[in-house]
Amino acid sequence: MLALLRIAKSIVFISSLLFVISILPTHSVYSRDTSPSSSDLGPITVRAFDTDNDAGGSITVEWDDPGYERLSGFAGFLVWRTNTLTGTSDSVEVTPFGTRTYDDRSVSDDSTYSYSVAALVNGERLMSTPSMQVRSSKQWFDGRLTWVLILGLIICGAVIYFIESAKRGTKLFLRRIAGLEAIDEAVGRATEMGRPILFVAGIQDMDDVQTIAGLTILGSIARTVAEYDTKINMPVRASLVMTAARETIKHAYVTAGRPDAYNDDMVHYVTDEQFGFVAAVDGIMVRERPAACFFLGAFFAESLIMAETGNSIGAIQVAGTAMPAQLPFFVAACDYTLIGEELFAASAYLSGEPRQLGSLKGADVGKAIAMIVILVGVIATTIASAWNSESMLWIENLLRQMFSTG
Amino acid sequence: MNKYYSWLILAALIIVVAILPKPLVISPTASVIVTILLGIALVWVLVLTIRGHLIGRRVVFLFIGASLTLPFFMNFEMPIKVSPEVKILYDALAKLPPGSKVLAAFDYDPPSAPELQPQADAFMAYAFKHDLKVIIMGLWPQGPQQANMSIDKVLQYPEIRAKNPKYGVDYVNLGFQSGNEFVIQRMGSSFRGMFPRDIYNTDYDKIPLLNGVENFSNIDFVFNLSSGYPGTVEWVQIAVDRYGVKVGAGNTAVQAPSVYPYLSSRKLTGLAGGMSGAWQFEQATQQPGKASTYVLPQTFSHTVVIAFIIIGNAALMVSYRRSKRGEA
Amino acid sequence: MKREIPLIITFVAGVAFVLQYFIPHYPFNRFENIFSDWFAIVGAFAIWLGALSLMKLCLLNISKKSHDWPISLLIIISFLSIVIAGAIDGFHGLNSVPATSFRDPGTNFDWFYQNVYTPLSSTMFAILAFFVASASYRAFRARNTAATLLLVSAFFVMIGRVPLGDYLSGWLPERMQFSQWANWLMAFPNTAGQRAVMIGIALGTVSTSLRIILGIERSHLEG
Amino acid sequence: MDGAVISTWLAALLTLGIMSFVYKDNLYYKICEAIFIGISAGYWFITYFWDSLYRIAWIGVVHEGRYVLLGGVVLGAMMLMRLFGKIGWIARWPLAFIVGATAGLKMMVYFTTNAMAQIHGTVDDTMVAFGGGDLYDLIGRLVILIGTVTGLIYFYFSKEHKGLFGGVAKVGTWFLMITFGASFGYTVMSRMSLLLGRIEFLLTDWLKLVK
Repeated sequence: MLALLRIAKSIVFISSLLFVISILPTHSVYSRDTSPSSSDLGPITVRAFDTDNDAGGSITVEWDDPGYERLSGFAGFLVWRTNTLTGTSDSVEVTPFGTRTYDDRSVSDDSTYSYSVAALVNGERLMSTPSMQVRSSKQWFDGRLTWVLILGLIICGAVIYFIESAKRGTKLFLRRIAGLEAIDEAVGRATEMGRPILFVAGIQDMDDVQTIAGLTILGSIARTVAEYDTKINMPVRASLVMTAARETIKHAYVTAGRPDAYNDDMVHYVTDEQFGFVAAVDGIMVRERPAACFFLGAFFAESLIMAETGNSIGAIQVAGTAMPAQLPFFVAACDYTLIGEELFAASAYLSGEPRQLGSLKGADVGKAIAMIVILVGVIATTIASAWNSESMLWIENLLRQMFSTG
Repeated sequence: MNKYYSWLILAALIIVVAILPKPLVISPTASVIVTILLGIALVWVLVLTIRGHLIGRRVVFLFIGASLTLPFFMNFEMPIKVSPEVKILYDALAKLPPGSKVLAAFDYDPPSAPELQPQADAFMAYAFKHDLKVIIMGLWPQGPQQANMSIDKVLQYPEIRAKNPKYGVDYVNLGFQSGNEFVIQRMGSSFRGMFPRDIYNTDYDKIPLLNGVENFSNIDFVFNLSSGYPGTVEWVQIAVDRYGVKVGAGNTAVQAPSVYPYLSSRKLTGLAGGMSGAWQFEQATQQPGKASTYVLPQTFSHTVVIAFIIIGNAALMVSYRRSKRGEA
Repeated sequence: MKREIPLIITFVAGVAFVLQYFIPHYPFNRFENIFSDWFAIVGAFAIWLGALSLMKLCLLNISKKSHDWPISLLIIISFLSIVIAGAIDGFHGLNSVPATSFRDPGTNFDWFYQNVYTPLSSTMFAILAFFVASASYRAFRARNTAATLLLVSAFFVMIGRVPLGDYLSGWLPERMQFSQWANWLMAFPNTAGQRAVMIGIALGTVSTSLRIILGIERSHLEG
Repeated sequence: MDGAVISTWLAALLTLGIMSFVYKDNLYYKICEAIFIGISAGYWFITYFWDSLYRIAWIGVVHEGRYVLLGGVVLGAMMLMRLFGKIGWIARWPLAFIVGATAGLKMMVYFTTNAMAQIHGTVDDTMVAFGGGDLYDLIGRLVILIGTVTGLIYFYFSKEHKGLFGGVAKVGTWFLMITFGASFGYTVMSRMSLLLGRIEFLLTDWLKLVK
């Protein structure tokens, strides 16, 4: 019964489609050759196969056009599908000009299908012979990401290797970062002046790695704060960050041996609204006059509003963000800025833990690879284009393939 | 004492605003005088700085406020130079004979409206004035609403009210369709397939303007207002590259640089970028609108910022010279 | 044990979400959606903690009769008024046919949004213009090579984007006009700098994420 | 007075209140700030309630039978345990889950879109350069090459910035400064437009001084 209904529906659909096609104008944007007649043309060959690298439920259909598209009455290709288990057929799509493939996403992995493609010419359907039977399936690995996997494994492997070797006691050299001494200096100054510290961990929630990086730096700062008994004020824009920041500061106070001095209200939620949060932070700055302001995390347009207000009250300001668009404002208005990657590196530096420092060494391997690839790529292209070198061309193409991400 | 001052100034301001004529327009001569006074004030700040009196940030704020407010009352025209990319856009539109069908794709939402709405207004006004038939659509959900706002506004213009453009005959709004660039691709074979009904649920076939509009071959020009993805890049890659239709665009200032490559390869027929693109477009089409009222304040405030950068550097030079003298 | 379980959870979740990137097969293909749904739900619970923290601080101020206590009272009043309006509008919407949303135009909630929330947030955003000016006055000084480069490139991009620049350089050939300089700076040196920053950020994210997954970075989980 | 007039006055008074902050902190600003905090916190509270708790969790579980969402509810409930001192530590579990999932997810996303795509872009750009183009482009693309590589050297932590390496890293910082200057200058104009919008509102809609 259901099948009958389907067939009826298909008939209605096709006939309405044909009606539409019959009233289509006959010209198109493509210039046409002197019209050959459709009988001169060979058959359309159709291939259907499971779409690769997906979660199933999709079959790709491809066909060759022996020249129908250049006929004057051509209106498109009709993709026609037959479910070989139930025996039902339906039309799936009329494709636009210039298209030779169609991705049918309305199939079930439990059925098998066969496809035909018809050229629609002057209201006629010139049907191809059906394709082989095909069944869609799920894949366990996205083949397009092979190079991502390989390069990712190399870099992760490097990070883990250096972490392990640091654990075993190998001495690793890392240069110092200018902004980091400033952090201690700022905390020291706040202590001397008896004024509080303001800490803002960006305005994103816990689903941003920058927020987490900001919180780990907070961990180190809070330890110093706890030791010197400086006051810290941390307004937050997201409640989850509030919970995480409280854990972080509490841990620092416990480590410093002063759990009684910890108070939940050091970290307080204000509002989820970006500019409402800024209004409140600005208010806190001009009223409490913190001696040091830290802006470490993900920031947007509010970066400069906060940094300029902080500047006007004469606070030492240390900022760090991996938002490329906001870096200029922090660089212009703050005393020290951790630029991009330095934000992520800072917590490792501050912890002083060898394992953490090892992970930075691993990231350096990544940078070395990036530089080598860029330079090799450029040299290879230059030689390939200047001397027509086959091997250099091969290198060039390999690099292109490696780093194309879809 | 200080407290009373600010209250007094506030009271004086309220009285002044209350007795001012509305709307307030100052004569061209007075405008020039105000501009000169502003300039003199800046020079004075420069002199003060060179003498070693560093000014505070409130003075900077005051100048910014003044440079953004005063030009609103001024009554003199800033000559606007139309950039080549806006000129290309205008020329393409000017070449269209009356009755040409233009597809207007509104691919932005309210946050980008300050920059793109003036462009939309100028475009709609131009189209109605020159009897171009406009087919509106959006790849962004809120785009078609922005188009309607623009039409409502433009219909208030006296000369356009006189023309009395009719919905369905002179313009039509097809609404939003999800699917990003695939919408453009499938419009290549059939507009009707992608937009079976317009935004008011009228059938495609019942709209007179759409009679005979099947695909891009029936469209004479595409104007795309865009603030991101999907937008101008997708229109160029599909509508221009595959279907050979001409596409011109208005972009936000932030997005404009990313489509410049298409302009130099002549795939994109003209580009209006950001607020300055908007006022240049108004200038080219000779119909000053909202963007044109922003030219003066924008230019003034920009000049003030640049002036303060120069002043800041003058202060630096002076302090260098001082410290050198000190050493000697 | 109190300490180990969170670290195990972090490790398992981290590895699972790295794997889902490569595996299109069910159930891995659903992970990202599930995570975003779960995250939204956890956020909806967590905001109770946030709101309570806000209310607690305000009530504390009021009860201590501290300096600004009427301001704290005002925060509570505004918070409660929009919450009550939104709750009533929401429940009303559930019962009406067809169901309406608490955000629809004409609701009390929407009135607050249009007339209070929007002007406040757009003005707070707008005062950024003042700060841009004061920051450029102070920061763009040719103190050393780096600061001079900052100043010069900002100067050319700024002047290249207003009519003023075109007048000053209008007599030059087109390639040498200020607007072209601005375009060139944006297209090339700017791209180069952005790229270096972005590649660095990516590698920094990888090493930080690995530290988190491996449990080396865990200060947020210890209290 | 009709509703529109009240709306305009309310919006204007709030606008002025926030603007008064740039002069100095004052009672007027404090009042606007308090209203802003209260209203916006309430706005998000309600939005979370209806959009996440009701629309995703309640409708999803009760009406659509997506029981997988119960996991989120359990994690959320654990989060609320914070309120009850003794078992508050259990709130670390949902936190641990979110942090772990974020790390795994973002690690791969950043690696492909930021690192790999940008390396690809740089190689691609320079490949075009040596294939042809005019001097303007050639210089530009050389600049991209030098800028990207020296910039990366600046971020290289394993070697002291001394000697030749230090010199190259210094060039890297120069490129970073040019980048920051350019993006700063680029945004000045759009920031001015925002303030212009508010001033226009005050002068036109409220004071009616401008037509």
